[in-house]
Amino acid sequence: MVSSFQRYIINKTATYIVLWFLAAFLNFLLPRIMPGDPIGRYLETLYNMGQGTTGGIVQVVPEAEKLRQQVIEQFGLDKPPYTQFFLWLINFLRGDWGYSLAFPNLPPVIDLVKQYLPPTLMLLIPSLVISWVVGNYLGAYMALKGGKVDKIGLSSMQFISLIPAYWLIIVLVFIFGVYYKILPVSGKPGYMIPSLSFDYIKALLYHWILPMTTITLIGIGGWSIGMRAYVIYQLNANYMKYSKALGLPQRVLGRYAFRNAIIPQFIAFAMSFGGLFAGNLLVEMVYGYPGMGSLLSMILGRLDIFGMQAIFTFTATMILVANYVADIMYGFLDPRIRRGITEVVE
Amino acid sequence: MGEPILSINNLTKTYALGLARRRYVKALDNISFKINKGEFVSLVGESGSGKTTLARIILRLTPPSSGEVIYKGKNVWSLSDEELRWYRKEVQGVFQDPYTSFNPFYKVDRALSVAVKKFLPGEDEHVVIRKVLESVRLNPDEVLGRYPHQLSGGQLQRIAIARALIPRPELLIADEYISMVDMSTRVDIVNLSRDLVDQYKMTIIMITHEMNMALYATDKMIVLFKGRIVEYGDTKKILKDPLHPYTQLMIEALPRIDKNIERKILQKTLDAQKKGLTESVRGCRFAYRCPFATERCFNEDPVLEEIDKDHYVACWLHNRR
Amino acid sequence: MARDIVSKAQDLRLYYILPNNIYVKAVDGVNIEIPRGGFLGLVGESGSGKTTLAEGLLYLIDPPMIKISGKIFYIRKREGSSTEYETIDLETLPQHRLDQLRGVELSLIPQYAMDALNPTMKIGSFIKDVARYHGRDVDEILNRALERFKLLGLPSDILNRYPHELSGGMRQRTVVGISTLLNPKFLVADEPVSNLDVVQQHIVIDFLTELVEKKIVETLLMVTHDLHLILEKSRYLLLMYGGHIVETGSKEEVWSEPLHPYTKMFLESIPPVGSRIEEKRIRGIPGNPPDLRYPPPGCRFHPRCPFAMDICRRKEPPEIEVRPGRKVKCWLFVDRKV
Amino acid sequence: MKPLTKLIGVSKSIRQTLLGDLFTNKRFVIGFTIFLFIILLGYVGSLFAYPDPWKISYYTPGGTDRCTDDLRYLPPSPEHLLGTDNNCRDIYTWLVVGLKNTIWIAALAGVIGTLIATVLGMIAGYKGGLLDDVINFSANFMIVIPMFIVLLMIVGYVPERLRTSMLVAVVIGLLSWPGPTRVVRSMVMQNKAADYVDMAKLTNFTSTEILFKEILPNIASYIFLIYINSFSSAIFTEVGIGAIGFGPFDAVTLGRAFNAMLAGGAITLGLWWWFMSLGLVVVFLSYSLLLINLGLQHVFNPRLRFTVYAV
Repeated sequence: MVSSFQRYIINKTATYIVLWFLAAFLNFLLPRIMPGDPIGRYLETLYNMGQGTTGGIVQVVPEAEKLRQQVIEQFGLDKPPYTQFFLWLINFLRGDWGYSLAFPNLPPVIDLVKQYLPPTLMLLIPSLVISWVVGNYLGAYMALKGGKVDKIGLSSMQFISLIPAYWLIIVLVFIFGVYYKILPVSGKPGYMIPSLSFDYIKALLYHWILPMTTITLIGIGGWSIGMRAYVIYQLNANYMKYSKALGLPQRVLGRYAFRNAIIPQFIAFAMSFGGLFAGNLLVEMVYGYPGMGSLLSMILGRLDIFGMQAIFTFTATMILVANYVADIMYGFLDPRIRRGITEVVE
Repeated sequence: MGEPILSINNLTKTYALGLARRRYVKALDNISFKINKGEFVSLVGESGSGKTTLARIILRLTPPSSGEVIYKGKNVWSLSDEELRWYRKEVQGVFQDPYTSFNPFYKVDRALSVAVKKFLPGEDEHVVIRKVLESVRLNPDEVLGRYPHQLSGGQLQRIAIARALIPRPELLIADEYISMVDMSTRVDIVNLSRDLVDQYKMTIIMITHEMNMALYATDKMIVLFKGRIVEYGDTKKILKDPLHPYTQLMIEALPRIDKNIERKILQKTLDAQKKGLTESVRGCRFAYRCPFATERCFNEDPVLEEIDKDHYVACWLHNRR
Repeated sequence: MARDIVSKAQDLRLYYILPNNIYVKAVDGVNIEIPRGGFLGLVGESGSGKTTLAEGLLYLIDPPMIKISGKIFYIRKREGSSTEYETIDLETLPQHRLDQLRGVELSLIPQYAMDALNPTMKIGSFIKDVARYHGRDVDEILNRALERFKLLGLPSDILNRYPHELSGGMRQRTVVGISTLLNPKFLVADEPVSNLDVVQQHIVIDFLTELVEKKIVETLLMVTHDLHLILEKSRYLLLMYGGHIVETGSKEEVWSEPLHPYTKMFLESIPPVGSRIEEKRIRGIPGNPPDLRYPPPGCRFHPRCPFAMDICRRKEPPEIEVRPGRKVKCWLFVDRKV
Repeated sequence: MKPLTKLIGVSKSIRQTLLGDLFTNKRFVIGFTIFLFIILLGYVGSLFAYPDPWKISYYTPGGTDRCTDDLRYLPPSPEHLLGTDNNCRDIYTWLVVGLKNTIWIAALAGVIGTLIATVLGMIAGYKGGLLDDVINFSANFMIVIPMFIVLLMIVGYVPERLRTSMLVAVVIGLLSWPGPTRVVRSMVMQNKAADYVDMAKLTNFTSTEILFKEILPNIASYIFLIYINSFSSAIFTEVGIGAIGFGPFDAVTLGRAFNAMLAGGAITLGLWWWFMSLGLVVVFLSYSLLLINLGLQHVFNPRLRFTVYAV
């Protein structure tokens, strides 16, 4: 007999696998049902490149014709749709994500992701952690303090959280880059080739400060509003009134409230990854920071169908994994799930 | 007496509980009884006895798992659309919470006028509404034109009864209709119900956890315990001589002014409780608390038996076979 | 004098403030003295303000409940003295001193007992916290808790359970146990048996009665809408109607000779066990309880009162002390005293 | 189980007091004022703008069609309230026309999203069963994947010439139902459990009558709140995808104006009036909508309105 918690985990695992299939299927389907047949266009471009007829715009790649054949074979583009889907899925899982049209040398998409993902993670993870910690602290502080602190704090946090990130970075760039000239006006670390060298990392860090500040600031706004609401909810709960009636001091009540309010915030931490990733894309695109956002903007600009498919599927995978982790974590944190809900009958 | 107006035959309702681990709970377990026209019947039970489920099944709001409800010879759960309209005219209900029984968006008038439109098309709304409000002893001018949150629980519950009376039903199911009304006005609603039975030959099933009110006003009494009927019969007989230990307990536990009242059964029940027995699956549901339980009670299910005229009990203590 | 009283409220007005700045006048000018010792009852119908008054006596006043006027006193034996009593004004008492009193000397079984427990804390951990912050020996208190929980018919592994692993009735009894754990001198029990079945009701009432009889709890004020529930055990009653205390007195006095028309009619509105409608028709109180947002002027009961006089409609009646401890708030008794 | 609380007392009709309460609610009044101001900026402001945002510099005598360096990057002046851009176009015109179009797109997207959410939520909440499971599962799926990425995907795959403002509005609307659907669903479920629904059944009401005549009026105010929310987030979304060049192709919108600003090099040239005006309009528009929403929430919330205390 499986415990209810095990059942919870199995349930969630199954759900997320289904969700992943759905996301992958959507990604497979969309380009194929869109008007204008992007895949045809993709192959056509490759064909043209093989023929060397596109001339001045795209550099002619001799092996493009070979590549075209390879793509048709690899993705079974001459086979029926369902075979195509499974072939595509298997290829995706194996890391064969096709070749990107967005770059003249037609690199494999997976190599691009390997190159552009680390700078993005370098932005996302620290900003997520910092804004989560600071935001929760601020939110709890506002809620527990009440009065003016709460009123002013809440209004300003609401305001901050409503600033579009892609605009805030413009303002920050103007202040620190254009006016004071202490930070770079664009996210591109010069003409350096992305590598693991010390110089490159130093340059990257220098260009990392502004986007990092932007998404962290806005993140703090969101987290603190959420935490404040949760803490206030807890403070108004009946168990809080009862604990107070039993003479437990204010600091203990605050601790109870914080402990119960932080559980949903833990979950939200992992779940926010997707939204943050999306918001971050815009910041990167606007600032030109060499992360997934910039990559995506190049790929979208060139209508690089395989690039899009792969990156969207990869992003969806990352987000689903984050949410899956969050759900499992929730199960561990909340005793109502960990120990199972049992209807106790006397 | 003749043909009963309502008969319940082997009614069972099972609920599945829990998402992760399914458990099945029998809210009603093989219930059968008959009700004659013009009787004021009380269905008494504590929370978890299944009394509200029973009310909802009779009112055709919750489907039963098995068994049947026969009203005037027709199976209530297999009525045609037209028969259902007839059934709604004949059988009406009043619910527990007067505050949620009315749509907060509308004035209370609407509940009444809609009922007139649906059930008595062509009749003068105003006349019907005023008459029916007067019959539940409300001053129409005091309640009409008001929103539900502007009225007291007692007033709302009377309007709910008035609404139920509009189609001139034969059977009224009153599900815990006094439990949320102020203490000092409960008895008036029970009195009103008694008068409806006496004056209009209506049949009323009053579902309640208040033994006291049931003993005070009703003709017949059905005592439920954990989805089963434990005792059923003439209220006066039950008041004078309750047979089932659970009924005895319920009556004995009623609060009295007398300080030194002896509560033998209750005391014994409390002692029995300390033994920490668990509920029997095969036998009598009350056995684990019963001060008189024998081994048989735990192993064999007692059946409802007529001990006296109009007095049934399901208990091995009274088994004559 | 002070030794006979455990708690006192003077001109107490506790209102709830609604968002549109309308007040619900839940307790509106209450002067009471709660006698020391024994099982007392505070009786009123729903909407009479009894819960508000009960929480007010423990100074559990949190928004949206606000105190408009009045003082709340707790009277206790001066420490280290056997004869002297001190009167503590709970309002001026610093928060930490108030916290020290709560749970230890003043305690509450709340009306919301069903969900009064922290959902993410085991019962045992919560009890440990309560013991620790009142400077008690944790193990001793845990052992005592186990004993008491057993009396209340709760399972032995209860300390290791979370609230959601208990049924509603069990949670309610657990709260009864926790509220009385530090042997409070003055316990307010607000509808402690409202959601329990007959057997459980008696378990809880017997438990509380035993604590009072053994003098573990000196004074128990039980708040209830069901007069019958406490008629047997209580010695003294306070009756509330529409935000006022309308009558006080020993149970025998109130029962055999109710003074206030409301009390009289209220007692007569509940059918005694064994009475039948054919023999004697019991009548309820006509009319409706007052709306505490717009209470009627004068006596709150006058719209329903068969004896209402002109003055009742205009002026709030005074409190008449018929005998020591026997008070009634009604114009009918003004002459009797003078 | 008996609720411990009950409603106390009397007030005027809900609708009578609603408006009065709204206009004494500080947040609502401030929010509504800002919102009105911004709307006026779009609709009245565009009366003072040049008729065609694409044409250059109209104030030069005769109106040349050529963009010369002395007409580029002009600072604010009475003729060009916010100066001109790299293509000699009037920035103020772009701002007010963009604002008008964005509001229109967001309003339409909001209607579509709210409508879908209302219909799906009502079906799921009232009917239950398999239909409910399917709707709920899809909503949860859509919530996990950020709407913005899906949107990028769709607009990325759509050929540019097909990317009209109508299409953008419809796509934003179609993608914004999941959250609101869950809200509507849970509200319908709450209302369905109330006794008045059973009462309606006993009065021979059909399911449709119950949904539309009994439940819908009670949740209408919340649906309105949902609409404001959807409207607000649609503005955010339009500006977001527009800023990176994936907004509508056929009209000037705020997003497009953002994109033009980025492409025009407003930041590096230090033309602060350019990016500040665009950003502040977006920020204050969303902030005003938030304030309106909070104010309405406060007034609509029955728990706050007829506050329910056990006294």
